[in-house]
Amino acid sequence: MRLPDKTATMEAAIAAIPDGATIMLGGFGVPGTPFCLIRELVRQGQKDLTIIKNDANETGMGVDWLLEAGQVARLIASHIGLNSRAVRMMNAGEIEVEFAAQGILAERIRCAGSGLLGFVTDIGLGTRMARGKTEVTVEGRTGLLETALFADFALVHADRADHFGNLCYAAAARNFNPLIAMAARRTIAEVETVLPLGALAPEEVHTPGPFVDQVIALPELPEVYGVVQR
Amino acid sequence: MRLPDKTATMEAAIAAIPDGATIMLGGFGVPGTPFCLIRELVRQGQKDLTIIKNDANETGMGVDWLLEAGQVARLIASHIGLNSRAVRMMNAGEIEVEFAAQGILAERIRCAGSGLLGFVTDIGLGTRMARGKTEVTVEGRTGLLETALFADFALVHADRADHFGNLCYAAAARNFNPLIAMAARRTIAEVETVLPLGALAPEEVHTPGPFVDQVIALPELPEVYGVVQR
Amino acid sequence: MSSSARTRMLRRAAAEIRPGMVVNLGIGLPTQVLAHVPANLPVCLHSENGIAGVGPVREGAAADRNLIDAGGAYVSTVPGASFCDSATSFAIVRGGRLDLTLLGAFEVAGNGDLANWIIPGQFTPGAGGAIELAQKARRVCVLTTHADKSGRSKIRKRCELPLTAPACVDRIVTDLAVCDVTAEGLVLTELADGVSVAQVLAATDADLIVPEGAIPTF
Amino acid sequence: MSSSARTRMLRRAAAEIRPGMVVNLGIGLPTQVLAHVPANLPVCLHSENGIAGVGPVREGAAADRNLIDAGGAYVSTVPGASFCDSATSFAIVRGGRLDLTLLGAFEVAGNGDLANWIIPGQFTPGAGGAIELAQKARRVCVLTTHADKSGRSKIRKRCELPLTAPACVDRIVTDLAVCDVTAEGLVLTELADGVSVAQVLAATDADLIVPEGAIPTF
Repeated sequence: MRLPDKTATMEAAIAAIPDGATIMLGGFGVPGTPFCLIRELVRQGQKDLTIIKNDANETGMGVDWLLEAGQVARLIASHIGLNSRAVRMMNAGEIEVEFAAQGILAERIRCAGSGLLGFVTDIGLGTRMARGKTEVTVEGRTGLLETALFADFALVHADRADHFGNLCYAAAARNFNPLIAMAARRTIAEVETVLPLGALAPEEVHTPGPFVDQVIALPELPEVYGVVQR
Repeated sequence: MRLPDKTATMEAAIAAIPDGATIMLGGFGVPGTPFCLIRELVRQGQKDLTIIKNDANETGMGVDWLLEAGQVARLIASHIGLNSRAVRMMNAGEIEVEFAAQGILAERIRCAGSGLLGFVTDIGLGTRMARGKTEVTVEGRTGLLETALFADFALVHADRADHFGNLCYAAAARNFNPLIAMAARRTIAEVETVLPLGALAPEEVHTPGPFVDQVIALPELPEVYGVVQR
Repeated sequence: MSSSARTRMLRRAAAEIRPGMVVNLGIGLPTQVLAHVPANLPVCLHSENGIAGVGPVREGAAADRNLIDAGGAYVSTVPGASFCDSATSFAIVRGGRLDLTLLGAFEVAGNGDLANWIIPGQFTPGAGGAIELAQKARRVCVLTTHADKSGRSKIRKRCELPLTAPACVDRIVTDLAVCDVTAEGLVLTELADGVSVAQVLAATDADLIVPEGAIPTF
Repeated sequence: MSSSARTRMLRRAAAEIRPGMVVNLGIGLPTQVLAHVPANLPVCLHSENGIAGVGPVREGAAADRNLIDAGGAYVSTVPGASFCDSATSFAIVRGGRLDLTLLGAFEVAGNGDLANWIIPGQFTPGAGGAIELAQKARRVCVLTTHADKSGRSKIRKRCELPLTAPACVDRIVTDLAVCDVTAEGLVLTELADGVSVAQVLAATDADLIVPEGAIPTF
C-alpha cells in the first residue's frame, strides 16, 4: 500500500465550485486566509455564494474581493468590524449576515466535521444571541441548541503538506483551518510547501490527510500574505 | 512574563484524590495508559472510584490492578473484552459498568472539556444503545442527546512535556489522552521526558499547557509499558 | 472451511478495496485481508485508535510499544501516515471520510441489519468502535463465514441478536458467495469457485434473490 | 484623563493578574495592561485565535506574518508557548481553564451585567469572542474609563445596550476607582490617588455602596 496522491491544479479545483455554493474559508485576519484560492474564485466569478469565515478580512483583501465583485449573498461570521464594506453592505441589505459567538462558530463547524447533528451550550443565554434558538435541558441545566454547520467546499491555507493532504499550519495561521477542513464535502488546500510522503512526522500533522481532497502547491506568495503595514 | 512551573511529585499529586472520586484514564490498550499513576493510586488505596477509560486494559495491568484491589465501584468504557476480571465482576454485580460507543465516549469527554452541556448524534439509533436517551430533533433530523462527561481527575501519560504542562504523545499512545486532559477539574500528567520551556516547538504541542495542572517526570519505565509478549 | 476457501474469501474481500479509498478493517477476519492488498494500491488504512496510514504488522523486536491498531496488534505506518486523538479519529468515521469498512458478523440480515457486538448472557464486552463503523462508513462490507461453528447460517431473515446498526450493510462476502443488499432484497451476485447456487441457498436462512443467467465466480 | 491617571489605572489593572493564572486581555485598554505586568511574573497570556503564551508586541521587520493576537497586533511568544485551533482555544475559555479576563465596556451595571459588543444602528460588527470570555472566564474584570467621551457614566444602574453576558463581571477598574460586584450590590473598594468618594459617587450612575472607614487608594 501507498497513500493516494491528491495534488491538483488551482484552476480545476476551483472550477468545481458551482454558483450558490456554501464555502468555508480558513483564517483569522490575514494568517491562514487562502488568498490565492479566493483570488481564483474571483477570477472565475461564481455567484450567489454563502461564505463562512471567522471575519471578513480587511477592506482590500480576501473576503473583501468577493464582496466587491458581488459574489456573496450570505456571510456567516463572528466579527466583521475590520471590513467597512462588509458592514455597509450588511446595513444596506446587499448581503445577509449571520453572526455567531466566535467559539460557537468554531464548534458548529467542528460539529459538522465530526458527523454530529448539533450541541447544547449555555453560551448566549440571557442575550440576544439566544433569539430564535431552541432550549434543551441537559441533566437539569438549560442550554441552547446549536446546529452543525456544513459547507460544500472548504478552502484552507496550510504552511506545509504532503501529497496525501496531511497539513501543518504555521503559528496563529491554524485558527479555523483544521475545523473547516473537516466540515466540507470537498476540502481544497493551498499550501506554501508541498513535501513528499514521509517528510512530515506522523505526530506533527495538524489535519490528517483523510479530511483533504485536493492539495495545491502555491508557486509564489503574493504580497497580501505579508505583514500588514498600517 | 514567564510560564508557570507545574512539576510535582507523584505521591502528592495522587494524594489529592479522595475516596469516591471520578477519574479519567488515558490509553487504548497499553499505549498511553498512565501505569505509574495507577500504581500509586493502588498503593494509596482510594476506594469507591468511578473510572472512565476506553478499555479495562488486560488482566494483570493498569485498570486491572484497581479492580483486583477492590477500588472501583463504577466503570465507564467502550470495550472491556480483553479483561476477563472486569467482565466477571460486571456479571457478578461487583462493579457497575456503563458502555458507550467508542467515538461517542471520546466525544462526551471532549464535550465536557469544551465547556458544552451535551450534543446530539444519530449514532446508536435503532439499537439498544439508544435506551433511556432523550431524542432531540435538529433541523428535521432525529438524534439522541449525549451528555458531557466530566471527571474530578484526569491521569494522562505523555511522551514529552515541558514544565508548563505542554504535552506531546507518541504514536497511537495519543488516543484519549488529549481529551481527558481537557475534561477534569485537575489534570495530572506522567511524562517520559520533561524538557525545559521552549524545548517543544509551539506548533508540535498536542495538549496546550493551560489544560494541565501537574507534571510528573517518570524516573524509569516499568516493564508494563513495553511490548506485550503473548 | 479449507485453507484455499479461506484464502479465496480473503482475496475476494481485498478486491472491495479500490484505489483512493480510506478503509477500516475490523477485528478478526477483516484484518487478515491486509495480506491480500496489492503492495502498490493507493489506499489509506484507518485504525480507530488514531492512525491514518496503517502499515504491515510488526512482531518481536520490530514492534513499537506505542504503535498498535484497534485490535491490539503491533503495526507499522506507511510514509505519509498521521496520528490523531480518538475524537478526531471518529470524526473521520462519522463525518463521511471513511469510504469502506470490512466488518465481521455474528448475524447479518437480508435487509442489511448487522449484529456483531453482543451475545446477551455470553459475550458482553462493549461495542468499541463497531457501532460507528457500521452506521457511518460510506460502504459497509461484511466478511464472515457463511455458517457459524455449529453450522447455523449467519445470513438471517432477521437478526435475533441485538443490532450493531440497522440496515447498514451493503455487501456480504463469505466463503461460499457474495451477496448484495438491495432495495429488492438480498441478491446473490457471485459464487465461490466450485460452489453451486443450491449449496448457497441451502446454507442461507435469509431469502436470497438468484438472478437469471450465469453467476460470476471468485 | 491625564496620562498619569491612565498609567495608574493600567497599573492597578495589571495587579489583578496573579501568579499562575491563564489570562485573556480584551481588545483596547486591556491590551495595554501588558506593559505593566512584571517581567518575571509566572503567567500565561491566552489569545482566542489560538495562542497560549503570548509575548510582547513586535513591530516592523520583527513581526511574523503568521503571528497576530485576536486584536490583530503582531505579537511574539514566550518560551513554552503553544498554538491550537479555534475550537481548542475556546475550549480553554469555556472549559474553565481561563482564570481571568480583562474586558473593555460600553456599559457595565451594578449587578455585573456587561454590554461591550453592539450599539444598535451604530456599531454592529459581531461579538467575536467577547460573549464567551465574559460568560466563562473564572474571573471577569472590566477595565474602562469611568465615563464615556460625552461624560456619561459607564457604570450604570442597568445596561441599556444589548448585553454581552448577564451578571458576569466581578470587578470594575476605572480611572477613578475600583468597584466590586457583590451579593449586596456594587461596592466601592478602592479610590484612585487624589480622587474623593464624592467625586466617584457623582460620576457613577449605578448605586454604589461606600464601606465605612478609610478606603485604600491606588
